[in-house]
Amino acid sequence: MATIMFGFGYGEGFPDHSIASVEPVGENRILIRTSAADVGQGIQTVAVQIASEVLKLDPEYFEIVEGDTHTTQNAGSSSATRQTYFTGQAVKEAAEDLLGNIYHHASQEFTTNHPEMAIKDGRIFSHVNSEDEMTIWELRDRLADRGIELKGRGTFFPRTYKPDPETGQSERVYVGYSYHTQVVEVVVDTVTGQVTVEKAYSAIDAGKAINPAGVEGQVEGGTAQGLGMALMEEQVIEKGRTLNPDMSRYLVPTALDVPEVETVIVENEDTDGPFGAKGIGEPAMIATAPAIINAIYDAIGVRFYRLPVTPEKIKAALEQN
Amino acid sequence: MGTRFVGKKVNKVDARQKVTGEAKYTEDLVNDFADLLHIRVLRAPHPHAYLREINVEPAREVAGVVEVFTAADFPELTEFGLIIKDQPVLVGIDQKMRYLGDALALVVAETDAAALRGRDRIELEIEELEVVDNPLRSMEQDCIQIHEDHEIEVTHYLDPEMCCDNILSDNYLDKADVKKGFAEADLIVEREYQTQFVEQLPLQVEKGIADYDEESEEIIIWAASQWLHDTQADIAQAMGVTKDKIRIKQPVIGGAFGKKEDISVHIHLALAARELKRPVQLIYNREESMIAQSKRHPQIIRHKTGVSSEGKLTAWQTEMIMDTGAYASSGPAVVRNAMFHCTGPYQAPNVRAACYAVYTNNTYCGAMRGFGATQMAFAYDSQMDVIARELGMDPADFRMRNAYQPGSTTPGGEKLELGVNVRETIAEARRLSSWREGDNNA
Amino acid sequence: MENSRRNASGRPKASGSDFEAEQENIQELGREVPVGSADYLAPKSLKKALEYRSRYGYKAVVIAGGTDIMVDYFERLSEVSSWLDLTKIQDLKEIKFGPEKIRLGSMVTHRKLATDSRIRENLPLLAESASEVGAWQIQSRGTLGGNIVTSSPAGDALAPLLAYQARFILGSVSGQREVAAEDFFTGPKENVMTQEELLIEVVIPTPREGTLSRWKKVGKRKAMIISSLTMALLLELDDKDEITAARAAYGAVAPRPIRATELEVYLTGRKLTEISAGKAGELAAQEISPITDIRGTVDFRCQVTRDITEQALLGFQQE
Amino acid sequence: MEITFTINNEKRSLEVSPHQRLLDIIRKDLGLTAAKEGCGKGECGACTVLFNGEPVASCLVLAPQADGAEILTVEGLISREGELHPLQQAFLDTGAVQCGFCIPGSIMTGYRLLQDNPEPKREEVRQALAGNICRCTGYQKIVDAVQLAASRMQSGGDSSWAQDL
Repeated sequence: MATIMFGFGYGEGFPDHSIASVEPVGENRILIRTSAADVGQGIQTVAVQIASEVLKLDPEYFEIVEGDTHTTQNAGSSSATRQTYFTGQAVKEAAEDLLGNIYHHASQEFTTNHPEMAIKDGRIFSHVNSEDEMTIWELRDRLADRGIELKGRGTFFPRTYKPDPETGQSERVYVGYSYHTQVVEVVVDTVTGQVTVEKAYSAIDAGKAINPAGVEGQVEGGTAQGLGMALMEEQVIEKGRTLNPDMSRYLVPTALDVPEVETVIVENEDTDGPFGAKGIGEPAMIATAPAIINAIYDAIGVRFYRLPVTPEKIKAALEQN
Repeated sequence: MGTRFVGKKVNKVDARQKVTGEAKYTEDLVNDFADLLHIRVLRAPHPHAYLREINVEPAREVAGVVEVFTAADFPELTEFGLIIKDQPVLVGIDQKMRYLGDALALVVAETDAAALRGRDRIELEIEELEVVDNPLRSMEQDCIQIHEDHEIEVTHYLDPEMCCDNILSDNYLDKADVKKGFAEADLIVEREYQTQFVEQLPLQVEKGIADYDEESEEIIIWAASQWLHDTQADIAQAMGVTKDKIRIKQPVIGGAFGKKEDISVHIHLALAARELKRPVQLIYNREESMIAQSKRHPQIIRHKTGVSSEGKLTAWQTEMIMDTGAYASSGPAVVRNAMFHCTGPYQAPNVRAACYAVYTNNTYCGAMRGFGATQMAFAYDSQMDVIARELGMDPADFRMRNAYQPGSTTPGGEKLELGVNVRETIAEARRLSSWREGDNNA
Repeated sequence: MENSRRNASGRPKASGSDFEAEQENIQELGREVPVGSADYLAPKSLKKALEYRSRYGYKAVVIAGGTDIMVDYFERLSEVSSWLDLTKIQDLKEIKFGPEKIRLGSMVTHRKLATDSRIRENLPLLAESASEVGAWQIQSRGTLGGNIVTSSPAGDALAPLLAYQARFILGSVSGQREVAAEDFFTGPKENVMTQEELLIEVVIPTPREGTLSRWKKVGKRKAMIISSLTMALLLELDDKDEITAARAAYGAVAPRPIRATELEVYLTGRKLTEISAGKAGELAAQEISPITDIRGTVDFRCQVTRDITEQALLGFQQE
Repeated sequence: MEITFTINNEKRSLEVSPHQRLLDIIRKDLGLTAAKEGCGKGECGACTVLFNGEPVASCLVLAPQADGAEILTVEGLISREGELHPLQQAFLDTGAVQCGFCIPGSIMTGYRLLQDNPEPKREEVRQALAGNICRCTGYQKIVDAVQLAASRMQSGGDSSWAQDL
C-alpha cells in the first residue's frame, strides 16, 4: 500500500494561468481556442465536455483549434497536473461568457429578459413567446451585421504565494492537492527473482471526474509507469555514457507485465476547478512504486531502498537471508 | 450535480483520427513538403571537454550535403533553458561540452543518408576533462567546476567540507521546531533512499519540421511542445529575435510525460530553415532522444522521522541531493517540488528539509510525471511503511492515523481546508482490496 | 578452414570500424564482385542461393528473418552493397517428420515452431522457446536458421537444439557437411560456418516416448526480452524410472550455449526419485561461466541456473 | 528495382531501393502514415502491419522483400463507406486511445488475433499484444477494446455497437 499527495499547478507564487475562448463558427460549429497541448491525456475532450455542459450542446458540435502560437493565447504547460483545473476552468468561464453574451443579445432580439429564456441544442428560445427562437449561429450572423462579435473569453488565474526562502513557509504553496491510495498484490518468484504485480486497487481523489474513463486511463497508465520505475526501468549512465540507449535494454512494461487495475474515483466536488475537479495526471502514477516496494517487503520481508528492484536485487537479497 | 456531459461517458474527441491513421503527428507532415532538407546533429564525443577545433570541410564534400553549421555561423546565439539559460545551442570553439547530447554541428543535406555520412566525416579536436558522473563527487572540494561562470551562495552546508561550485540550487524548509519534535519522539527512524535515471519514453521521439517565410521573416516550426508559448519564448530569446518571428504549430503529440517541455529540435530547425530558406526536418532516433533529452532526476533522499509510541509523527527531517545532470532545465523547480512533498500526505508538526540540485556530466534531467514528488513519494511512503512495521502497527492504520484532515498544515506551512480527501482514499482502497480490517478513523 | 571463426552472415559487430575491417578483409580475399551486380538477390531455389553465396561471400549480407540483421544496420542500410534474401526459398521452410528424424528447414519461423501441433508434441523445448522469442511480430519473421547463425549466446533456440542433439546441415556449391549443434558455436556470435556456406537444415533425432523435458527462459521482463539465461533440460527414462540419458543445456551463461556434462553424468543411471535436485542445481551452477552485463550479473546467473535446475528436477520428481 | 504487391486490397507497383524498409515505402511512397516509427529496431511495435497475414515490425522488413506480398494497414480496415472496423470502434468506445502513437500497431495485432481466436481471454490478448509497447494506457483499456470487439463481432453486431458500453 502507498498513499500519496500531489500539489498541482506550478505553485510557489509563480504566475500560472490559462486563457481560452469559445465562439460559434461556420454553419453549426462551436470553436474552442486554447493552446493547451493534448499529449494524449485528453484535455481537448475535457474542454469539449465542459463547454458542452455550459452551453447545453452536444459534444459533436465542438471543435478545437490546432495549437498555434499565433492564433491562441497562453494556456500554460501540459504538466504539473494542471490542464483540467486551469484550462478546464478557463474554458468553463469562456463558455459562460459566451452564454451570457448569447442571453444578453438574444434578449434584445426577443425583447424579453434572461430568466424567461433558455438554450438547448444550439437553439435559443423564449418561454414567454414561442415564436421567439433562433440558433446561436443565426444570432451570430445578426450581430455580425451590426459589427458585434459573438464570443466568450475566459481566463483562470488563481494565486499562490512565494515561500520564504529560508523557511519555505507560505500561506498557499499550491493551488490544490490531490490524493491517491493504491494497494497492490505482488508475487515474488524466489527462483528467478522476478516480481509479478498481479492486481492493483486504486482510490484516487479527483474532486470531480470530468471524464471518468480518462481518469481510469490515467491511473492504469500511471500504474504501468510506476511499475516500470519500481521494477525495471533505469537508464544506466556510467562516466556520462548511456549503456542502454534503446528499447531492448531500457525496459518499459509490456502488456504482460502490467496488472489489471481496479479504480474507484473519490468525488467530493470540492475545489475551485471546473465542476469541482482536481488534476490527477501525476498523482495517478506516484503511488505505484512505493506500493510495490512495500508489498515486496510484505511478501519476503526484505526492504529495498534503491530503485529499480530488478530480479538480480531480489535474488541477491534472498541469497543473503 | 445533474450534468449531461460532464462526468459522463464521452468518447475522446481526437480518438477517431487516431484509430484510422488520419491524425497527423509531426513525421506525418513530411510528405506535405517538397524538397525537404534533412538535418543530422553532430553531438559531443566526450561528456566533458573543451572543443578546440572543428573541421567541417570533409562533411561539405559529401555529395548531397547542402550546408554544415557550427556555432561560428551564429555569433548572436545565446544559451537557452526552461528556467535558467545555461544550455548552448551549439558548442563553440574553446567552449565546453558538458554531456554527450551537446550539439557541435548541424549537417543539412538533401537526403538523410547524406546528412549521416557528412556528420560522420566531421573532424574534431577536443581537450578532455574529468567526467563528473555522481552528485556526491560533484560536491567534493577538488572536483572540477562544470559551469565555469556559475556562482551560488549556499546558505546551509550538509557538512563543512562541502564544495558548492557545482550546486545549481539549494532549498530549505523549516516548520515549527524539529529539535523539539525529535525530543518528543519515542522512536526515531533514519533511512536513505535512492532513485535512478528514468526515461519518459514517449512512443514518439523528438521530431520537427521548419519553414521560413521570407516575406514576413517568420520561422514556422511544426514540433510537439508541452507548452507552446514558453517554447516559443525560449527559442526567440536564444536566437535574439522577437517572439512574433517564431511561430509554432502543434501537430498531434505522441506522448510526452515531461520530455517535451524542453527545447529539442526547435532552435536547430529554426536556424537551418532561416539560413537556407528551405523547409527542413530534424528527426531524432531513439538513442539520440535518450541521450540528448531530459531524464527523471536521480535523488538521494535521507529521511529522519520521529514518532510517538501511539503512532503519531512528531518530527520529520529530510536531506535530498539530486543529480540534475549537465544543465538546469526544470531542475530548480523539481528540487523544490520534491521538497514541499517531503512528508507526503502526512501531518508532521515539525519539519526541516534541505534539498540540493547538483550539476554533473550526465544527461541533463528535467520534467517527468511527478516532477520530483515521484521520487520523494517512494521515499516517504517507504519510510511510513518502515515505521509502521517497527511500531507493530497495521500500515494502513498508521497511514490513516497521520493522514491530513481539514486544518492540517503542510511542510510549507499551508493550512489545508478544501478537498482534503486523503483519508477517504485510504478507506476506499482498503475496502476495494479487502485489506485487513482496521480502524478507518485511527 | 580459413576464416572459420567469422560469422557466416558477414554481419558487422556493433561499431563501424569492425565493419570497415570486414570490408577490407573481403577485398583481401580477392573475390571480384561483378560490376553492376544486383544489390538485392532473392533466389527462389537453394541452388541459386548457394551460387550467390559462393560468388559474393560476406559481400552479400544474408537475410533470414531480418530481425537481427536489420537492427545491426539501423540507419546504415545504404552501406550494404548487396543483400542475399533467403525468404523466397520454399524448400527451406519445410518441416518433415520421420520415424527417426525430424528435419526443419532453416527458414522455418519461430511462429511456425511455436504453433505447429506436431512440433509442440514432439519438440516441446523448441516450441516453447520459440513462443518466447521477442513477441509475435518478431516470431513472424525470425527464423530458426537465423537464430542459429547469429549465434548469440542468448539465442533462445540454442539450448533446446543442444538438448535435442540437433545436427546442422551446411551447404555450399561444393557439397554439404553436417555439424553437431555442440560443435557449431565457437564463441559469442561466432560459429564454424564459412563464407561459402549457408545453413540449410536442422536435423533432430525424434525424441523417444516418455522423454521428460523442461524449458525455462529468465529475463527482466515477461515478453520482448533478450534472455538473461535459458535452460533446456531433457531426461530419458526407462520403465523403471531410471534415467538412461540426460541432457542439460544452458544459454547466455557462457560465451556459447553449453551442456552441463558433469550434471548429465550425475543424472545418468540414477533413478529419478533418488536424485538430489539441490545437488543437481549446484553442479549446473559450477559448470557455467557467465559474465556480468546489462542482462544479469555473474552471481545472478549462477544462482538462478542453480535454482531453475533444482526446480525443474523437483518438478519431474513430482510428476 | 520495381516491385509489385497488394496493400489494403489494392495492387501497387513501386520503384524501391534496398536501402529502404517496408515502413519507409508505406509511410513515404504510399503516404499511408498510420504505421509509426517508435524505435526502428523492432522493439516497440508501433510500425506493426500485417505482412502476408502475419503481424510484423515493418521497420525490420527490407522494401524489396515486399515484392509479391500482401500488406494490410489500419487504413485498410475502414470500409469503403468510411465506417470503422468493429475493432477500431471498440478502441474508441473503451477509451483505449491516449496519445495514439502505438494504436495503429496495436489494432493490427489485435485484428490478427481475432482471426485466430474470436473469443480471446484477457491473458491471451495480453500475450498477443506483448510486442506493442504502449506508454500511456497501461494496456487495460486496449485489452478491453479487443474483447469488446470480439463480443460484438461474435454477436454479428450492427451499428448500435457504439451504444453497448
